[in-house]
Amino acid sequence: METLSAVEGFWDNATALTASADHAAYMIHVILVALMMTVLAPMFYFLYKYSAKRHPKEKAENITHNISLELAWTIIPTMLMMVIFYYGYIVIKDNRTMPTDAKHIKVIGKMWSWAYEYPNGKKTDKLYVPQNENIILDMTAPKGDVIHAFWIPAFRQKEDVVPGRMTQLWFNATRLGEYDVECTEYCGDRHSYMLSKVVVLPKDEYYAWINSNSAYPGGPDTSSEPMGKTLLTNNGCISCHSMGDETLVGPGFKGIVGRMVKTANGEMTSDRAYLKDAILDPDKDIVDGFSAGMMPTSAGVLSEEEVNQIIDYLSTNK
Amino acid sequence: MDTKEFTEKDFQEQIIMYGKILALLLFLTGVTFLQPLFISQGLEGTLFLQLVLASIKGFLIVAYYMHLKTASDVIKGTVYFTVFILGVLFVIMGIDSNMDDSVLDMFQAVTASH
Amino acid sequence: MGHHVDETASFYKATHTVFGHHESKFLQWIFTVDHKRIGILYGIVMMIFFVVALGTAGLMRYELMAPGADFFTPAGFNQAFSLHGIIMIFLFIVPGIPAIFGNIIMPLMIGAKDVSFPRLNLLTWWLFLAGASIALYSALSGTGFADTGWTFYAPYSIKTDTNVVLILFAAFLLGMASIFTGLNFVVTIHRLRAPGMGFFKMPLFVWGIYSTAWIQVLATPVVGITLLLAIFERVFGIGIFDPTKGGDPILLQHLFWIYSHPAVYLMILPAFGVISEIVTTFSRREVFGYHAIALSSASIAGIGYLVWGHHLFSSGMSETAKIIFSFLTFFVAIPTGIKFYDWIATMYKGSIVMEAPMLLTVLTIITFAIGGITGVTLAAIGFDNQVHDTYYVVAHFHYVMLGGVVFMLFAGMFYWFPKVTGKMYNKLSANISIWAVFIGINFLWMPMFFAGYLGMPRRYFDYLPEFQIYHQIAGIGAVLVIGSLLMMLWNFIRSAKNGEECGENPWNGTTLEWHLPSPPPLGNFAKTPYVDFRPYEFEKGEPKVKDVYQDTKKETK
Amino acid sequence: MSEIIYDKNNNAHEVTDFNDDVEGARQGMWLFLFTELMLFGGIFITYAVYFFDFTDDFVQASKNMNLWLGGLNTVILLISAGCLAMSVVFMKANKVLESKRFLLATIALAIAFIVVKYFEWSAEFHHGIWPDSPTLRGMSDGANMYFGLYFTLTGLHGLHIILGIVAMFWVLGKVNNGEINAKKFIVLENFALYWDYVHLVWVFVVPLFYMIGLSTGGAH
Repeated sequence: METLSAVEGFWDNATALTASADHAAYMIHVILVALMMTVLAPMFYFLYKYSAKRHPKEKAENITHNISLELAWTIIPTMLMMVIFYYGYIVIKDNRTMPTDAKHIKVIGKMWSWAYEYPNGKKTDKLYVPQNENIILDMTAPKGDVIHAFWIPAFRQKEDVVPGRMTQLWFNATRLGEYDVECTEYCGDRHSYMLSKVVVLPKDEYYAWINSNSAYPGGPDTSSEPMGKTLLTNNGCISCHSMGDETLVGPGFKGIVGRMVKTANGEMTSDRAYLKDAILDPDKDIVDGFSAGMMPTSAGVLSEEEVNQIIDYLSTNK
Repeated sequence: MDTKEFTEKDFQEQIIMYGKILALLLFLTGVTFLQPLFISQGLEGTLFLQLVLASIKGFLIVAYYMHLKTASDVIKGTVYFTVFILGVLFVIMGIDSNMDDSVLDMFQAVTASH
Repeated sequence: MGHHVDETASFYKATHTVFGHHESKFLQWIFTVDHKRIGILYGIVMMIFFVVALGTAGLMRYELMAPGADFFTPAGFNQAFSLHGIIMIFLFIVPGIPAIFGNIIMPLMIGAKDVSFPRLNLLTWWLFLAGASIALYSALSGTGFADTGWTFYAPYSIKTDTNVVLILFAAFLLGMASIFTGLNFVVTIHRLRAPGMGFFKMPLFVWGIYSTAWIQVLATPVVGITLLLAIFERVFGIGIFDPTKGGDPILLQHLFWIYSHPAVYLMILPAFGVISEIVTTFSRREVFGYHAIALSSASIAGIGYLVWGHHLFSSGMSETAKIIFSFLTFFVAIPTGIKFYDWIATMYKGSIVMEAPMLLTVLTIITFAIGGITGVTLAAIGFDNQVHDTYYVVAHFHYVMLGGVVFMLFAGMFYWFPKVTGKMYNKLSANISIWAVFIGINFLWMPMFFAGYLGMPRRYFDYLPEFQIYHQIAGIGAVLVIGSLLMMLWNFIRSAKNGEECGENPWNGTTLEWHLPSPPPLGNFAKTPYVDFRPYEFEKGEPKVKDVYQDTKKETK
Repeated sequence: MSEIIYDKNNNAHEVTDFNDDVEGARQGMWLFLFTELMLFGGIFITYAVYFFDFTDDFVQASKNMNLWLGGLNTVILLISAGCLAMSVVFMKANKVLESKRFLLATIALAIAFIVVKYFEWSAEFHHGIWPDSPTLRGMSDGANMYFGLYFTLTGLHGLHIILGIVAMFWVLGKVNNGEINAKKFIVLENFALYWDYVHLVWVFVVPLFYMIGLSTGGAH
């Protein structure tokens, strides 16, 4: 598979299962291309041999049956289909048999960002995992959100993230590096930007980081950083809102506290109360030019205190 | 058109037949609404008895009111086929509903922490 | 109908309408109850929408030539792919071959004078037109065309503020049209076959239409109720698919695919029927394995009901259900394979003539085989886990849909064009466009198989730069495909006016429609033939039974 | 009338004329009912899935149903189907006047059904229960599903009744101008099939929506 590794991290040893998944994919295609050739090769031959030029119509023969041939092309493909089913089965069996000794990490997919929560409560916007360890992702979307799908191409792993349900997938990353995470279930305007990374770290580095105060491995100690900033990053807010004044999906954050906004209910001040509503009940007073349903509610995701911290931080962003 | 002549005798027979079926259906409707009073059962029992009653009524309606009994084989086949297909859809959906998030499910049984 | 209409004149000159006789040619067309005219009406409306959807696809390919925004906004792109999908599926491919050739050719093939319910047939066309108009209207009004994709997955379809209700309603009307078409055809095939024509003397195209009609009747209502529930969800908030009220969005996917998976067989079975006709006629010998082909159509239709779950392999469905659905899915491949082998065996020791319909059919066998085998790979759950919802799937179903259904629709147009118009298309132009579209389809979608496996998800407005090369190759293919399809359409339009007269049977076909004059008269058969022969009886490369129509005509005079 | 053709051995064969094909019309109607069955079948499948998920909630929610009105409607529909059957039999026997009376009785009962349904829904609206109402949203998830399905199913069923009433007036017109008569009654017969089908759906609605609430299950 080396030749295909033009795409970042597409290796056959990225996890414990990728080699067998690729092997199964390869075998399935070999069988099927061979099967296809049993149709196409005779067809090309007959088209040549029995074309009207070489085989005038007086010579045409009516052959309507041949029981043994017909049995052969029923039974042999059936058996081959079962072989392919078997290859599909073993891969899915490995993929879906959750190991019992795994670390669980929560994945929350919402419009249009991924958030990860570790057992000790730490939150990040990239998924950091230790090398050579079984990881189970417990994935869900907020109830008011839509369906997403979590895909790591390099790990050959994909599962939908459904609001109100929990789905799982597991892997054991064997190769250090950064791999792409993509959303594959169509989820709206920024579907194609709902990207993230999974970063495989050496075990000791991972454990050193997870118990530290830094937001990301090798990063500065963020215990002194405003909590609001961390919250904005880790909850994926800044994938739709810029810290400047440009509009991505939602309005930019620069000077957002205290400015006047036009809504369907008239002009109002974007004060603390307004912003709190905007976070917890986003469709209430939408600023003209933006549409309802774009921003998921953070009710139940952020606590009262966290909302206040965010607004505190935003008011420093003049 | 039906080649047979519709005689006065046929007419009398059919009136009596429809009358009988109507009476039977009324009786079954009575049973439907009174069932919980005299065979008071749990949910399973009620549901089962109610669906059996509904099926009997359904059978009577289809067989006599909709005269399936005298319809052509094509029409009979159509009806059996529909019921069969609908049954299959119920069974498949049932399998998925039943297995989903359950220890009965094939590989999930291994998940301890679910 | 009262008024006198000349029943022996070609159906272009005479017609029955629902309201007696009209002077106006236009009213004569839009109120006609003649199955051939209705088929042509369908054809015209569909081709207009086909060109719209083709153009949309072209714009999307243009957008994707380079990463970043070039032409569309993300919202515009999402509406574009939804429009492309909804028009192609609901307005073109699903009704396509049945509504056009099922209407025009099927009654001719079984020796009937019309379908069983001609007025219902006209009403169906009006329903279709109404659905099509609402779909078009929704694109031009209010918040614009739905951006849900053609699958309408909840909860996104509940949340988005585009015109989803209109398009759901349009799809519902189109579904009704489809149901009535199917109902009409089932009854027609049961009741109106000419005396002597048993089920196993029907041409294979009729078998394809028959299986299709059953799927239309059986499966479409389920999507009808799904669309209704989704409409109620948006208008009244009943909550069935809304997780905030306890509803299950996956249920919509189940109900949707209970219809929409059989619907893909609904699309392909009539196309298989056309292949059987063309391969046999141009091999100038009897078809190999008639019963096997006929019954495999029926069994594909049957098995097709039990496999919808393979669209939900990664949706969090139970593992047991996944395994069952995967296992069952493989069994669709068997009857499909049997058909392929039978067609190839039909070429054996024939005397093959490479006219445009045959050329396109042969190339279709190649493209459909590619689409077919990649479809089988998707049934293997472990592999599907990687490529589900990626360009691999996009490539697979376009190979099947364009390289199967649409190619065969056009092959059918080449094949029956002389019958319907009495004229011959331009053969040189036909051959050039057929080769161009074949080369184009491979440029367009072959790279996507690789892009998909490597990590290119579908429905992406923007993509990682690694994938640009695949999109650029696809862009070249898109130009070829669009250009050559338009060239084919232009060929038909021009040849209908100035093509050469072709006589009643230019291909030496054996089925009943070739015994009629081209174009056929209003009542089809002046005297119904007695069918005591099998559909494809050739003797030394020539049709064995000739001029049934002429014989019967002489008797009546 | 119909065309007769002869095969090689001079045996006569009748050609089916699509204009006058009673058996074809019957098959068409059955196929249509078939599609209707699949349509309602979709809702019943949905019902089954949610009943499985929220059994107790469904039983509790069902206790809100008004059994008297439901029972009344069951009887009304049952008798109306009987009347229509009689109408067909009388038509076959060429007793047009009686046939017409029974048809009118069916129309009256159908309208009565709609009136009762109106009162039933009004009562529920009065209790604050309608799709997406604040009261309903405050209730359990299962209750939301139950009432969502209840309003969808009975609404769709009611729509079928209303369309049926419209169609019955049309049929009545055809009886009046003699297009439906003792020799040609397939339209009336097919309509009776439709009406029996509408009745059939109701037969299954009653246990699933009205009667489960009477069981002792789901009390916790």
